[in-house]
Amino acid sequence: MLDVVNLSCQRGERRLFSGLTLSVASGKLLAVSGENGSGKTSLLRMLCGLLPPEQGTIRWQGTPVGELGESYRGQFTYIGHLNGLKDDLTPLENLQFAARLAGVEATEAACREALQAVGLGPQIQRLPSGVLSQGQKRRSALARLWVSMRPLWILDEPFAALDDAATRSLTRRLEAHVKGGGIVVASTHQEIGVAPEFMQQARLAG
Amino acid sequence: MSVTDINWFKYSSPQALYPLAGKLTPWFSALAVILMGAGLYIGLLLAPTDFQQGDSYRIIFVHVPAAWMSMFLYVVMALWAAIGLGLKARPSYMMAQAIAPTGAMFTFLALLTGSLWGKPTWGTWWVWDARLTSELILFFLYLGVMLLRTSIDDARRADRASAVFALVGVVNVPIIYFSVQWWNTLHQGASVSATAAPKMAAMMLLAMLIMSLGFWMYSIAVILARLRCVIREREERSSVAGQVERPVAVGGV
Amino acid sequence: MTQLGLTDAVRDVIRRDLLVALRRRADALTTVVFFVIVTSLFPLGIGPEPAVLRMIAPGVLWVAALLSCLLSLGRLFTTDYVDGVLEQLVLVPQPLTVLVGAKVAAHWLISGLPIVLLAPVLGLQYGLGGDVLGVLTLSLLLGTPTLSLIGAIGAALTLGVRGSHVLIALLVLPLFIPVLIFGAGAVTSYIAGIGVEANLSLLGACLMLAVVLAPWATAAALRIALE
Amino acid sequence: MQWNSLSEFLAMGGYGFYVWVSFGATALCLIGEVVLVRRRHAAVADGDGGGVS
Repeated sequence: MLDVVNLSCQRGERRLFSGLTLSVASGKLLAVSGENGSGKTSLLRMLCGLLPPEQGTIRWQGTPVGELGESYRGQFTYIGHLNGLKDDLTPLENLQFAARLAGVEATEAACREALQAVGLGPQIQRLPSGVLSQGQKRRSALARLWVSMRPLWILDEPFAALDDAATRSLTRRLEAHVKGGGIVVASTHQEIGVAPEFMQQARLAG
Repeated sequence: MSVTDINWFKYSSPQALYPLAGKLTPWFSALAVILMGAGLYIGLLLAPTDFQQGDSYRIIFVHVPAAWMSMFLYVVMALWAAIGLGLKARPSYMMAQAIAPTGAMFTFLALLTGSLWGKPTWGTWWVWDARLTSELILFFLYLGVMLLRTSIDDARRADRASAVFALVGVVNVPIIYFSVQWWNTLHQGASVSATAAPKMAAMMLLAMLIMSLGFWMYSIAVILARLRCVIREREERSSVAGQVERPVAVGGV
Repeated sequence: MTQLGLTDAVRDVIRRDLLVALRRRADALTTVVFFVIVTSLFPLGIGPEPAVLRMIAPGVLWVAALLSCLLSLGRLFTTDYVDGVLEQLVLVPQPLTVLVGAKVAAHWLISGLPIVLLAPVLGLQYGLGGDVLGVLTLSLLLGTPTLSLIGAIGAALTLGVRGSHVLIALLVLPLFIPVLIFGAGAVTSYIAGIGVEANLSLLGACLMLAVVLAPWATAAALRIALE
Repeated sequence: MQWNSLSEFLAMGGYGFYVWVSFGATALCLIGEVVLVRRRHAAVADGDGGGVS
């Protein structure tokens, strides 16, 4: 259960949104839409604590995240605009480091499987990430969701730069996560093909 | 009226601070003029000639107060920076921002007059004495705080980054001072001992104290005036950028 | 799948940075080559007089080490900042100060340790004797981690800032002064026969203080930079 | 009064140059700072007459 109460965001001298209140129940996917610059990214960064809110509170399972501190960071997986990949490491190495730093000892087999699931085959897994295309890099970053054990996923434009196959694969993964009682908060420009009963919408008006 | 009736947070918003600073500035300016006038009168006209250094010692009537102010203002700036970081209070960052240029100016003056005092006293413009060297480092630290602020566009980030650096500096200045003193003992003979301060006659001490007070009042006046500029500049930037309250529509399914 | 603790996270942060440095050897080599060139230039500029060279050696080697450290600081957080790895690091459910300590440790292993190991060789160019070289190496071993720790604060503060290369020098070099004085002082006083314990103890004290305070300031600066 | 004549005062026992440059530079810096702050204030206040809302 993720609650946002009366949240305000000011970036630089601009007020992006104020008085934002919403609630996402377990087993739901919240799709955040809105124009460029309406504060989607800022909202997601606030949800994961990268950006302290100007006003308002964010609660995880009823407790304000400020009080949860470090343990809250163990509750979610965040994939932002940036892929968080080192160009000099292979997708496999990147995924293994990311999983281990998230506190999970993911085996090499599990990581290979995750990369395979996003359509990065054994050959690509051996290349340095720097030579991959934008779409491949994005998929390589999203592979973290296949090894993530966290209940809350915060995803910034997860479908950007993905082809149809990868979009379908990601949609299935998201649906499986919410069906299992997880929560997804994703900013997006397009429709998400998850079954409507799992969906919640929020629109940041520009 | 009991103490609890006073709302101490009344002046914690820039809107309330602005007129307050405006009201206080003339008083501190007047005090500064009177005290500096008196200090100059006593220091230049009444105080006796020092039997060791002759009249060159009179430089300390500006040098010592400038040096004191430079260090004092750095500590005050760091204090405001710490309050800003601790309480997330915008006005204290503004205070820190307003203090820095005046502190840097006094540091520069302390270096310049110290050098002008050193030439007739030690026969050289510069000695690597712990106090002068620390003053030089202090000057660099002030420049660092100011340049870090101006190179960051986002006001919030600029406030907090320069506050962190100001605090790092305040921890380091005593260590630097100690290390340079240590260095001086290692390289004996390479420098002149700077502790040969003249034995102060009461009149000299009085002049120095009054000048210090005058500099202090001057600093408060000019810092408050600059604080007003800072408040206005920030207000203007936010109004130009369009501080529009955007309505938010949230629909659940 | 087992849960991993803080020591695992620290080891992984260091391992990842070392692996990246290994794949990108040119970066780490630049720092070392810079150190070698700077120290080799001084005798050419000053003249081959052995007594003079012996006298300036501690200062020159230490200043060169300090500048090499400064040169390598730009890489400490910048690439992680650009590719988003830093963002992920901040979100790791472990204390950021400790993870920052791990980043700094990796930085020291990549750009500090090679200098410590090279210094005695370069000291030979200045006609320093065996025991003096030992003191020099020891002083660098104690001092260069402090440089990395202090430098990390400057690197974090100037992250993504206009003209950060020049700014970082202005912020960090004044803070390096005590380390320079105690480090070069240890060698100088050994040559002068005064004894090195005091200087080395002070270098150690600086290191302790930096270990306690610098990661904390760096972590704060990183959070500010990522907002 | 310490001095017998104006020229003696200005000479400062032979240290006139050092003393007057010190005091002059200080005066220049303080006055200069005040002028700069006033200009800054004028530049900000320009355009809108009112105070801070």
